[in-house]
Amino acid sequence: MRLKALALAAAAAALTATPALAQYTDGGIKIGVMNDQSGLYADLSGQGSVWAARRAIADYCKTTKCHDKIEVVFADHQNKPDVGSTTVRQWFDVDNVDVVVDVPTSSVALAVHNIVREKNKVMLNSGAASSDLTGKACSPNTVHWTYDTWALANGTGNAIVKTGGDTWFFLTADYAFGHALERDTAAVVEKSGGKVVGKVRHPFPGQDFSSFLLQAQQSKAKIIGLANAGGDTTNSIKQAAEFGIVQGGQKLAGLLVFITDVHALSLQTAQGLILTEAWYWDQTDANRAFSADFEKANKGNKPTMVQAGVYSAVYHYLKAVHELKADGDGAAVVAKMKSMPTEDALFGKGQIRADGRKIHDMYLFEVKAPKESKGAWDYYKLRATIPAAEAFRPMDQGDCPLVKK
Amino acid sequence: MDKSAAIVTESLVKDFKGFRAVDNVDLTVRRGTIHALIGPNGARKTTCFNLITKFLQPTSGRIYLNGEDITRLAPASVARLGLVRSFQISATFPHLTLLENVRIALQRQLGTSFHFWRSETSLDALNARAIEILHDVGLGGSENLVAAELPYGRKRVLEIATTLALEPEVMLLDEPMAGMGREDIGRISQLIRKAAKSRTVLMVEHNLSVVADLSDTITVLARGRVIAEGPYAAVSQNPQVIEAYMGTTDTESGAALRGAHG
Amino acid sequence: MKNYDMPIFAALIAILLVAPLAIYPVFLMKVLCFALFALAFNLLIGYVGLLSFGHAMFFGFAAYVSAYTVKAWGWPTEIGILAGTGVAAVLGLIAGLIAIRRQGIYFAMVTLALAQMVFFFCLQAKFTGGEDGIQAVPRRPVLGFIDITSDIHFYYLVLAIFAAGFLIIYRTIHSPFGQVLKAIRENEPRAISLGYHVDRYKLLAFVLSATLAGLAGATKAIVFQLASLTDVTWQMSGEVVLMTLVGGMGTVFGPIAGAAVIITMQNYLAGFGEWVLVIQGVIFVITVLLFRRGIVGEIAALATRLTRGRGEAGHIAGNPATTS
Amino acid sequence: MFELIGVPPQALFGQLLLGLINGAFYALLSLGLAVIFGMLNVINFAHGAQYMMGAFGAWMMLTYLGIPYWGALLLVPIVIGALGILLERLFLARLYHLDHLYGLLLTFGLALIFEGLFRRQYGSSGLPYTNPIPGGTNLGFMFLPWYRGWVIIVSIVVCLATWFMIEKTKLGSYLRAATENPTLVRAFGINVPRMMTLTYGFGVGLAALAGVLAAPIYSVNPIMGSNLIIVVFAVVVIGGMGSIMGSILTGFGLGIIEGLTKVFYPEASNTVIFVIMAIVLMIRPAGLFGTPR
Repeated sequence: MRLKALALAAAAAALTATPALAQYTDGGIKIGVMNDQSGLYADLSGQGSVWAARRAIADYCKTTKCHDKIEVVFADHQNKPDVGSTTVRQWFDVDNVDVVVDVPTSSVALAVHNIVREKNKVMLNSGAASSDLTGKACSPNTVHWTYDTWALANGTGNAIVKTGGDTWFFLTADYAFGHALERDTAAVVEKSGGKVVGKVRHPFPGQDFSSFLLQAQQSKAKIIGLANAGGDTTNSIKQAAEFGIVQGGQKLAGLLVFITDVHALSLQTAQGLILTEAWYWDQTDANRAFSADFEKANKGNKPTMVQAGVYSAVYHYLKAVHELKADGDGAAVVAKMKSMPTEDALFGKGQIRADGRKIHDMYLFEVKAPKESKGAWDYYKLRATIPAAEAFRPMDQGDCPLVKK
Repeated sequence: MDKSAAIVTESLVKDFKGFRAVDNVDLTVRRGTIHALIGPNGARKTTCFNLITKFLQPTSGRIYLNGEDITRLAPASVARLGLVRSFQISATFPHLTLLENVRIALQRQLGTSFHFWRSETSLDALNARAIEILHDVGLGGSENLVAAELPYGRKRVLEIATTLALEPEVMLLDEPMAGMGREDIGRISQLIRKAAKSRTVLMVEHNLSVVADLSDTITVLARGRVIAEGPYAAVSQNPQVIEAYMGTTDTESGAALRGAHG
Repeated sequence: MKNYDMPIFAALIAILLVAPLAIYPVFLMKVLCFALFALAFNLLIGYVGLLSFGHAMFFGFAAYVSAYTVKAWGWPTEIGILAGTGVAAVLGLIAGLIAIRRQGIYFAMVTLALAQMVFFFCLQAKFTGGEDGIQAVPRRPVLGFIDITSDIHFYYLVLAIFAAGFLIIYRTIHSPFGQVLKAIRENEPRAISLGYHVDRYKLLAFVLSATLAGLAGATKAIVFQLASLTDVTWQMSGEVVLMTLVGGMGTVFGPIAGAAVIITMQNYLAGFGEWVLVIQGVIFVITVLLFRRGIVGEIAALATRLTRGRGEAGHIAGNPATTS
Repeated sequence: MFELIGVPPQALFGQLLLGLINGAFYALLSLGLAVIFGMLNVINFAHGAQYMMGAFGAWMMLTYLGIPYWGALLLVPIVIGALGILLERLFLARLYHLDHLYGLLLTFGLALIFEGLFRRQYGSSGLPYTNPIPGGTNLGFMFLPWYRGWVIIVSIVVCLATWFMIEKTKLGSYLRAATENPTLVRAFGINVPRMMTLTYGFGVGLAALAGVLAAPIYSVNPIMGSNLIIVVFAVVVIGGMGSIMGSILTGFGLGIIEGLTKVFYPEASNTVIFVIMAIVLMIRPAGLFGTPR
């Protein structure tokens, strides 16, 4: 009897003692930044995200005594799910990576997301858009940080209708992602009292959009919603300018447009475009300071919301891991992250919901006309702030199995 | 139409992009004979060959093999009916051994040519016959050499051996003596004569002494038309033929014609 | 001439049996799948002299079929792989009937365009999951008792599939049918004149090649639990050409060496981003200009030179494309 | 007002015109491919990359040298064409004695190198290029930007001039003869290798010209060529490889067909060209204007 009690006590001690000792796998924390280093999304994630992750470590370790071995590795997933999944398996099985960060392109993100869960590691997603990551595919190992399709659709759809843009025509990329963006936005538009007067599904990837733009023009809709991404979006905006769509009184609403796209288009072409972002470099002093350093290290570019999100996510991750003093159990780390409020220089205060969704304000911007711009990268004027509570899909509508109804 | 003939062509015509290459050629090759097709350069002899063997599709006209209409058949089907040709330049399978070259021809009879799951050792049953054929043409003992290593004359011999392996009823030889030395010419002449004992031969040949020596009947083509036909002695006297040959710069043939004549 | 192919193959399998001790098995599985893909491709370019620039359609489409049947319909793994392989065979027959009538560059262009049609079909069809592909394909026990959730178990199964694929190809090359293929490659008009309907032989070779490419793709889909658009893009077709070219077209082991080299390179250069593309391009150019026989072809040529001490060794590799 | 299958006729005119403009790009690019293929028997897989370099060339001239669009229109094709000449001399010329497939493989490798280098240097989001002729005119049935009108004029003029040069002039007859029988033409005292070099340079120059034309209306990015080249390959296959007039007519024709598809069944507008290709190949394996071989 006494023996048994002793054994129990020992076991209990061992259990409680384990987290007390620093239990870092492989003697340190290894952060893997995986994104597009060479393709369409290289500018909005790419090396900039790697820089942001390193910067987060430096900033965190400035204020707190942190573990002395924190390493950043990175890989190019080339926007191919199979490349991403191979790399991430090897990271976990061979290279002892503890957390995967960024992962733009929804198809790759979903593939990585599944493996992260299988191997009980952590994914901090900043770059991918799919709201499924915290919806029906949600996982106890994933945090979705910066934005998602629902937030973009809601921000752009809702706020535009409220400011008078109540008739819509959609230019939709004909694949799952485009359909989802169109469906979500159309729902928001109709809920806010607007009307969808037409839509056209263009092949993906497209080159010439003039024909579709002409159809949009003839629809007389006030707003032309661009439910596409990347090169398709920039090409449609460029050709819309050529065909005098904006001068003709119609407005373009980009449902997935980043500041790097606006930069690529120039203000002359992109002026008047309305879009939703989670973060803009010229909003606060902290943002501007961060961006100034970023610019020096990254070919003169300003950071995108994706790169800022990587900074913020890594910062919070380090906080949670140091609190736990362990990084081996991915689900436990994520649970810890959810239990702590988030706070950092770029995204301010916020929180992570049970479904893995990080919550913060979103912003509706309009692209300035060239004469309004005061200098390089001065591209946006704020049209509306969407408060955190309304910016993201309510948890009970996401069908996430982690959320008890 | 002559039913006893091996090959008959009726008003054979071939047009290329608006110009008439072969113009109403009527040809009858009697069974069991050696028939030569001659003519100066540009007479379209090879074009006729290609038409008869169906490597080219005639624009109009008919072709019969043993009285059977083969105008619409694929070239491989024509070969399967026993009409096998050779080519102007030597046509061996250069990186296969002599044995394999001949065996390719024999292999078809086995009916296993589509059997990708069967080992190639199943073809060894044909080796004895292949070696025998090689021996008959004077290539015995070198069956394991690669065809590319043979001198030119021997390649032509190998080609004839491969053709003979099919036991064709009709052989079409396209310039079998082209580029041959004197010694090889003699050997191949003998070979053709031997082969022709049990079959029909139609050949295109520039070397008129060979033609004179071997052939039973000669058809002379010029610019895609038949200008004369008959035994050598008659044809070589034909003024039209002499003019056709003399009228060209083809001095070699011209000289050959005179030489054979005199 | 003495043939060392089988002893080399046995040694290769022996090495592969112990390889997981030193090398990450998932990486090895990837190499094996692509090696099989390249071997299938090589059957066509190396032994029939036909350059297909659209082989990704068989590889990628088979991957979709096996992933879908296993995931959505709950088919057993082995049946899913067979289904993918079978569909690739049918696709091969259709594509072959259209493409086989052309030769050389024309054939390459036609296969490229056909593959592009398959790509657009996969992009639009509902069952392929569009951009996301078919994800999280379950790894169910094979034949009901071989557990493949463990990478190492699955590795040996993939090795078995690879070995079977290799042996099928090897036997095809060394069969009565293979003899006719060689004859067609060496001298097509002559093969016709000997009574062979060469188009039918080419078609069968095309279908066989497509089927085995499909087997590789179907297996890959289960290995990575994923089938995606990447596998049906024309860039994938280009990649298999690169592997075969680098390894040695028309050599028995060349495609395996080429696949190993290219996959390893992609793996280690992954951190270099856009340089991967440049380096692949440079390899293409250098191989085409200087080492047309490829790795294995050059080694074979060297060996021949050493043993024979004379002569042009280029024929040994049997590279058909060097003779125009 | 009557409608045609639910589409007002004015809209249809507009779409036809837009299709024709897109066809102008197809025609220019496939013409370059056809010229190169006809003379060198090489499928120039780098054509898309060279088109991309044309667009980048225009951007570089403007950004680094201050040369405006009109200068670039003339200079870029010359510069890129000269680069083509260099490539031909350094690499392609070494492969003529081999199977033509090696030319395809080599140019494929070159395409990868160019695309990779430009991605390395300029990223992939694309670069801005201002429309040199902004504005347009209302045709009643549609708004036609001046620039699109300019594109179609340039394309038609260049296509016809090329066709005229190859089919109707002495130089062209040498070119065609050299394709048929290089030895014979060499015997006439004509430098065949130089002719091949210049032909390649010319074809590449055409691709670069199309690139400059595209810069103001399409996104200037390193992958713009690889997206387009496969479609252009299909155009060339349908037209019949090596046929000059075939590639021009098919280019414009397919542009129009694609334009119509965008109205009636937009989802299929990328696929329609490949469907047409499959049908054409089944009926005429050599393409619409090709000679069987």
